[in-house]
Parts: sequence; structure tokens; C-alpha cells
Amino acid sequence: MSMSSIITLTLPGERLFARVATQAATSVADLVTGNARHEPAGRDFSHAFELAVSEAFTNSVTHARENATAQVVKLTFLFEQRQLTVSVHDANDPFTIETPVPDIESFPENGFGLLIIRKVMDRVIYRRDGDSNILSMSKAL
Amino acid sequence: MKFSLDNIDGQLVGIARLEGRLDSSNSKPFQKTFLEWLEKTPLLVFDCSLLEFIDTSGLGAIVGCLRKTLEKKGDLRLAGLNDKVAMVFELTQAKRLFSIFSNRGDAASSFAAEPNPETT
Amino acid sequence: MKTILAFREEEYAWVHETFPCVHPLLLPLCNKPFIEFLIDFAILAGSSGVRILCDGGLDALEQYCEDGSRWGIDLSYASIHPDDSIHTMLGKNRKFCGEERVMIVSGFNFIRYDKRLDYKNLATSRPTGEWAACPGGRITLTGVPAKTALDWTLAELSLMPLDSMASFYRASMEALETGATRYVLPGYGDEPGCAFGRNVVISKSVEIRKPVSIGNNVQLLANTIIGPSAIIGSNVIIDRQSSVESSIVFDNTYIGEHLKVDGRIASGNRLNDPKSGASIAMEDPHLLSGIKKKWDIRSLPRKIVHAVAALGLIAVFFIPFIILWPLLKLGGHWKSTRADFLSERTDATLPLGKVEVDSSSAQAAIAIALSLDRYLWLFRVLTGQLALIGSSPLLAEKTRPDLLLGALTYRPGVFSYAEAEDWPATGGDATIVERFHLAHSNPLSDISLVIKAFINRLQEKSAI
Amino acid sequence: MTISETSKIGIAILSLNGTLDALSAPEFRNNRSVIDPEKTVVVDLQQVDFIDSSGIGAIVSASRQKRQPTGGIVLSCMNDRVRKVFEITNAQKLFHIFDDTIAAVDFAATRQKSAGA
Repeated sequence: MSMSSIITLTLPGERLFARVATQAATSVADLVTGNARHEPAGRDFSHAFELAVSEAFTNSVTHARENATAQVVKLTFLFEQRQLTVSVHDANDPFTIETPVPDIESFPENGFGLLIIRKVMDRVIYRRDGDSNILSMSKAL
Repeated sequence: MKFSLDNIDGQLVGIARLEGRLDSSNSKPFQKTFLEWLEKTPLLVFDCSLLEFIDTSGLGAIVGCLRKTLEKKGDLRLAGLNDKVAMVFELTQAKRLFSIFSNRGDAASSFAAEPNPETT
Repeated sequence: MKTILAFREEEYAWVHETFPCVHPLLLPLCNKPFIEFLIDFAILAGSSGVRILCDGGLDALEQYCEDGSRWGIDLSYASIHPDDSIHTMLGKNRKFCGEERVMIVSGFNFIRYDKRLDYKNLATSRPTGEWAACPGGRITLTGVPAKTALDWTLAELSLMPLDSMASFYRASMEALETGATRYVLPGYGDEPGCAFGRNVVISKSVEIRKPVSIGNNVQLLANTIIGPSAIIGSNVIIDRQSSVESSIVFDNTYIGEHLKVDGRIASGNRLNDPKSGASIAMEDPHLLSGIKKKWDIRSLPRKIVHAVAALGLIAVFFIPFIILWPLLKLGGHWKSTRADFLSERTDATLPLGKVEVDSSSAQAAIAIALSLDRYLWLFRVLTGQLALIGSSPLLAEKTRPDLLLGALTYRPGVFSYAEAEDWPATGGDATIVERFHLAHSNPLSDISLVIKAFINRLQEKSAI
Repeated sequence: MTISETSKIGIAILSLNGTLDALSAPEFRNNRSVIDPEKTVVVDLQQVDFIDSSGIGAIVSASRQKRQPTGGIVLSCMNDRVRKVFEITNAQKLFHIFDDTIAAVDFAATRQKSAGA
């Protein structure tokens, strides 16, 4: 199927809306997988987006600057050349995606988010655009 | 890399000890140094016991050395190849071109048993 | 009956070091992934469900085996701890085991079995307890036997630990020699001891000495000698005058010219001696060969020939391009995205517009058939930034470690050699055919390959 | 997410239902049986359809608070999607994972007994 137009979703930057973000991600992923959504590969594809968006959204909300007014997180979806890309935009301080893998033996509580994103996605690109962070995550069908 | 001359039964044998790696980064200067050795004697031994790694260009360099030695009616013999280096010689069948000895002493004394080469 | 296959990372840690590109449980034995021998045996013993337990990652394995529907069984996965006893493992999988008889195969071992024998009867009738064992693990049965014991001495079953490169080599050779009579092995062959995969190109002068097993997409070039006892994986090229005897060549390996591979395991650019355990990584882009890298001298005439041919193509396709391009562009069927690609020089990138034509209309189909989507790239050949034919351009963010070793492995082109040979255009398959041509092509053969690539694209598009 | 708690032979069984993510993790984290360092807890994940790193983090941190870190929390009945996230983060190494809750309780009870002895 072809879906080269961009879908945009803007959500308040609050934990409560994480489910809205992940459900949007799974819906879009299901849409592009079409009939394959019931097969293992299709299910993995939409689970990957559910996970990645959940992690990215949580990161955006957790690292939001205090007292920032009208804090929002924007998601864009683009399906092109059999590859789905979701970008998560926020207005937080810059960060890096080159985080070390936490050592599980020391029972870490966090730091897994970007590890998960990198594992389930084919490509993760972070870029700073003016005052916003854009985390683009792509996976080919 | 160390080079020494030994007198073995009246034969002047040059023994070069190769060390570390011989690859594209150092095979050219190696060939230049070799020409200096060759001027001293055409009977040569490469002691490879400290040679850890060799690649195509390193192997090419050693084969080139052999060719130049043979042109001078001498011979280049090898000694003490480690497993990895031996594997490269075997794989490329360069092994067939060389007389290979387990240590430098055997390689050097092997020249003694032969009649004098023609001097150039 | 149910089967549990249990592994501990520590048992196969050596595989990670020696063959890092493959998940140890997928290590190919005679061109068949290790785990499949075990799954075959579980099925032979009458299992309807198989569960794979491991204390390490199973991701790659799961991607390969999926849910087992390929074998007609239920395949599932679970994790264990390295010190779990059989009792604990059964507890952790109580739901899976149910009330049925369970066969537990533990350890990274090669199972010697014979597919002609009736293991199903044996597995249901043997008394509870150990069935076979070796230092690396055992096969155990739990639960009450359904029937009285048969004469089970008839069925051969033994285990061989795969604890080193040497034992892996021995097991592979054993599987090759006992061949398809005992195991289910991949490949086709008219005669026993000779198994070939799909798309194997054999030059006339090649000598094949049984037994051999050859994978998919393999090229055996002139005067090569294959075997006896050669296991050659998929996407492999054995170049002219080389011989492979008593050896294993892994997937995606290029064996250069005039080489003698005897008693070795070659994997990518790594050559291993299973007997001494010695292993050497060739720093050449492909397995050591006598090829002299004289690209700097040869590249100029090549560039001229490519540029002249590109100019010809530009002239020929100017009219179709000038007609179709505006039509498609206006109709929204022509999309161009600009991206940075890796250029031939390792330190530079090359911005290129990648064109995507939506092939729904007739004009679009013609445009694709005529490769007009590549038309603008032809101008890059004139400037020398692209070759007319070479590797598929790679996105700049992709890192290819072997790229640093010199331009021999990568020369971005308008068309790729993989397209000319009609090989799968992505992944390891394409890389290997591109490497071969990058090492062997000359300006003239390049032109004929461009024509081939062009015709392939034409046929492919008209087939759609 | 909802948590329902039962108990069997002295082992607390927490059955989670729904999504275990950043929003619902505190609820799990603050559960009384989870906090108690002496108590061995079996967490039944059968009805958990989604877990992310915050969920994993909550379970890992709960486990750290237990007197026996790799035995204080025993997991059961995770589906494939949940299992994958455990694998990605390598957290499966920290837990004993069962496909049956009763078997998990049996295991936890034996562990507790041998630890107490």
C-alpha cells in the first residue's frame, strides 16, 4: 500500500498520554503491514513501534524542562519505500542516543529505553532542530 | 628487524629476523632493506619465529625477495613459521617455492651441505 | 510427546569467538543449521512440540525458526539459568510439558541418528532416565513409558560434544560422509554424495570430487577443484585455479585465485585450521588472493570508457526522459529524495537524488523499464563520481567495516554488478558478486555487464 | 493496569493485568508485598499485554530490594511479546521464569525454605 503523506499527532507531554501515542503507533504499523498484521512478522513489526514509541514518549516526558509552559510531544509518521519512520519531537534539552548498555548484573532500574529502541528499530537518528529534539526511528517492512 | 652474517663452512649466510607484522603498510620499505642484505650475500635465511602476521602484500614481498635471490643464483630459506603464517604459505601454495625449516639453525646449516654457488 | 532442547551459553562460547557472524545454534553443519538436526530428531522421536531453553539470547534463532510451523510443530522459547537442574527446567516449563512424556536434550552436542530408524516407538517405550550421554550433555526421558520396552539396542544413537573447532569440523565431515542416508540434508543431487543448492554456476573445467555439499548462489570458476569432502556454503565464489579439499567454506566467502584450501575452515576473511586451532584474519577485502591491487593505474581508462558509454546512454534516453519525466513529475508519480551516499573515496560522501517511481501508470512502467529513474545519475559518471557499473550506492550512515580497507570492495555505480548477474540485490549475496567483479572486471566487460543489467531491469519490470 | 493479590503456601501471588509502563509502574513498585524484603513474590504476567523499559525497571528494582535478589521475585506466564522485552534488556538473567504459576509457587516455596534453614 502507499502512504507517503505524513501523519502528525500532537499530545500533551504527560505520562497519561503515552498509551495514546503507542496505540497510534500500533495502528499505523498495522495499517502499513496490511494483511500480514496477523502473521508473526507483522505482529513483531507493530510491537516494535509500540515499544519504541513508548520508550521515546516516556523519555520526552521524563526529561521535560520544569516550568516549561505548553509542553507538548509531537509524533510524525511517514511510510515510504517500504519503510515506516516515526519521529518524536520535543522541546527539551539536547541529549545523546549513544548511551552505554546498562550492566544487568547490578540490577539497574533505568537506562534501557534507548537500548530497546536501538534493538527493535533498523535505524535511529537523533537530530537537534532549533530548540527541539527530533528522534527518528525507522524500520523496514 | 635484525640482520647478521654467519660463516657456515666457508659460506657467508645472511640471517634476517623478521618481527611483528609484514603487510601493506611496511612491505615496500622491507623490500628496500632486503636489497641491502642481498648485496652482502645471496644465501639468505628469514627467521620468522617472531613474525606474527602476514598478508598478501607481505607474502608478495617475500616472494619478490626470493625471485631476486634466485636471479643472483642464491636461495632464500625460511625458518620458524608460526601456525598462522604457515597457513598463508600453504593456502597460496607459496610453500612450494621455499625450503622451509623449523628453526634458523637448521636453515643456515642447510647451505653448508651444498656446493659453492657461482659467485657473481 | 514433547521435547526440550536446553543449552547454556558457556557450552558454545567458542563459536562466538571463532564464527562471530552466526548464532551458535545456527552454526551450519554440512550446510544445515545445527538446531535443525535437533528439531529433525525431536520430530523423528514423535514430538508435537519443541521448546528451546537457553540462558543466553535467542533473538537470531527465533527469527530463523519462528513458531516451528515450517516443520509442522509448535516451537517455543524460554530462558533458564546456567545452574538449573533437569527438575527445575521441567518445573519452569510445566505447562508446556503437561502430562506427556518429555525428552530433554541438553548440551551443545551433535546427535548421531539414522532417519530410517523408528525412534518414535523407542521414545515412547524406553524406560525413564538417560537415553544417551556424552561429556557435553545427555538425552533424558521423563514420565512413564506408554508400552513395554522394545529391543531398543537396534537403534543407534550417540552424542558428540561440539566443544571446539576441531569437533565441529569432525561432525561436519561425518554428516557429509554419511550423507543424506542418515540425516535430512539440504540441496539437490542426482547421485549420492553430491548435493547442490539453487543457482550454482559451474564452469566447464571444474572438477568435482565426491562427497561435496554446495549451497545456494555459488560460482565455481574455471579450473577449480572441489572436493573430496568439501562443504561450501551459500553466496560463495571460488575463483580460478583454486582447490577446496577436506574443507568447509562458510556463507559469503570469496576464495581468490590460485589458492589451495585443504583441511581448513574459511569464513569471510578468516581462515582457520581446525586441527591446531590457529585462526588468521586476512586483512584483504576477501580471502587472500594473488590479485595485485593496481587500481590507480587501471582506473583512468575505465573512467574514460564509462564516461563515453554514459554519454551514449544520455543521448539515447534524452528523448524518452524529456517526455516522460515532466508527465510523471506532474502526476506525482516521480519522487526524488536526496540523501548522502558513500563515495568511492572513503573519506567523502556523495549527495544523490534517489528516484522512486510509483509504477501504477503505463508511462511509469516504461520509465522504469528504461531505467529512467537512474538517468540523472548518468551525469555523475561524466564527473567521475559514480562508475557506470559497480556496487549499489550505500547510504552514508551505514558503516561498512571492510570499506576502510580500500576501494577494492566498493565502487558506487549507476548500475550494480548484482543487477547484471540477476542476483538478489541486497545483503551478503549482492556484496559477494560485487566484490568478485570489482576484482576482475575490465572496461570492456563492464560495458557488457551494463547491457546485462539493463536487460535484466527491463525484463524484471515488464514481468510486473 | 490492575493488580490482584492472592497467597498460597506463604507465597504472595500478584496477578498483573494490562500494561506495565511508566504510568502503571509506580503502582507495582509500591505494592506492599513487593516492598517487603522478606517476602517471596510470584508475579503472574499472563494478562500483561505490554511491558516497556519502565515496567522492566520496576520489576528489577523490586527484585533488588529483596533479601535474595534472584529468588525474591519469581515470574510466571509471560507471553512472547513480554519475553522479548526481557530478552532485549537481558533482564531474563535476573529472574527464574516459569510458564505455570503453581510451578512457580512450588519453586519459590522450596527456595524460601532452603534459604530460611
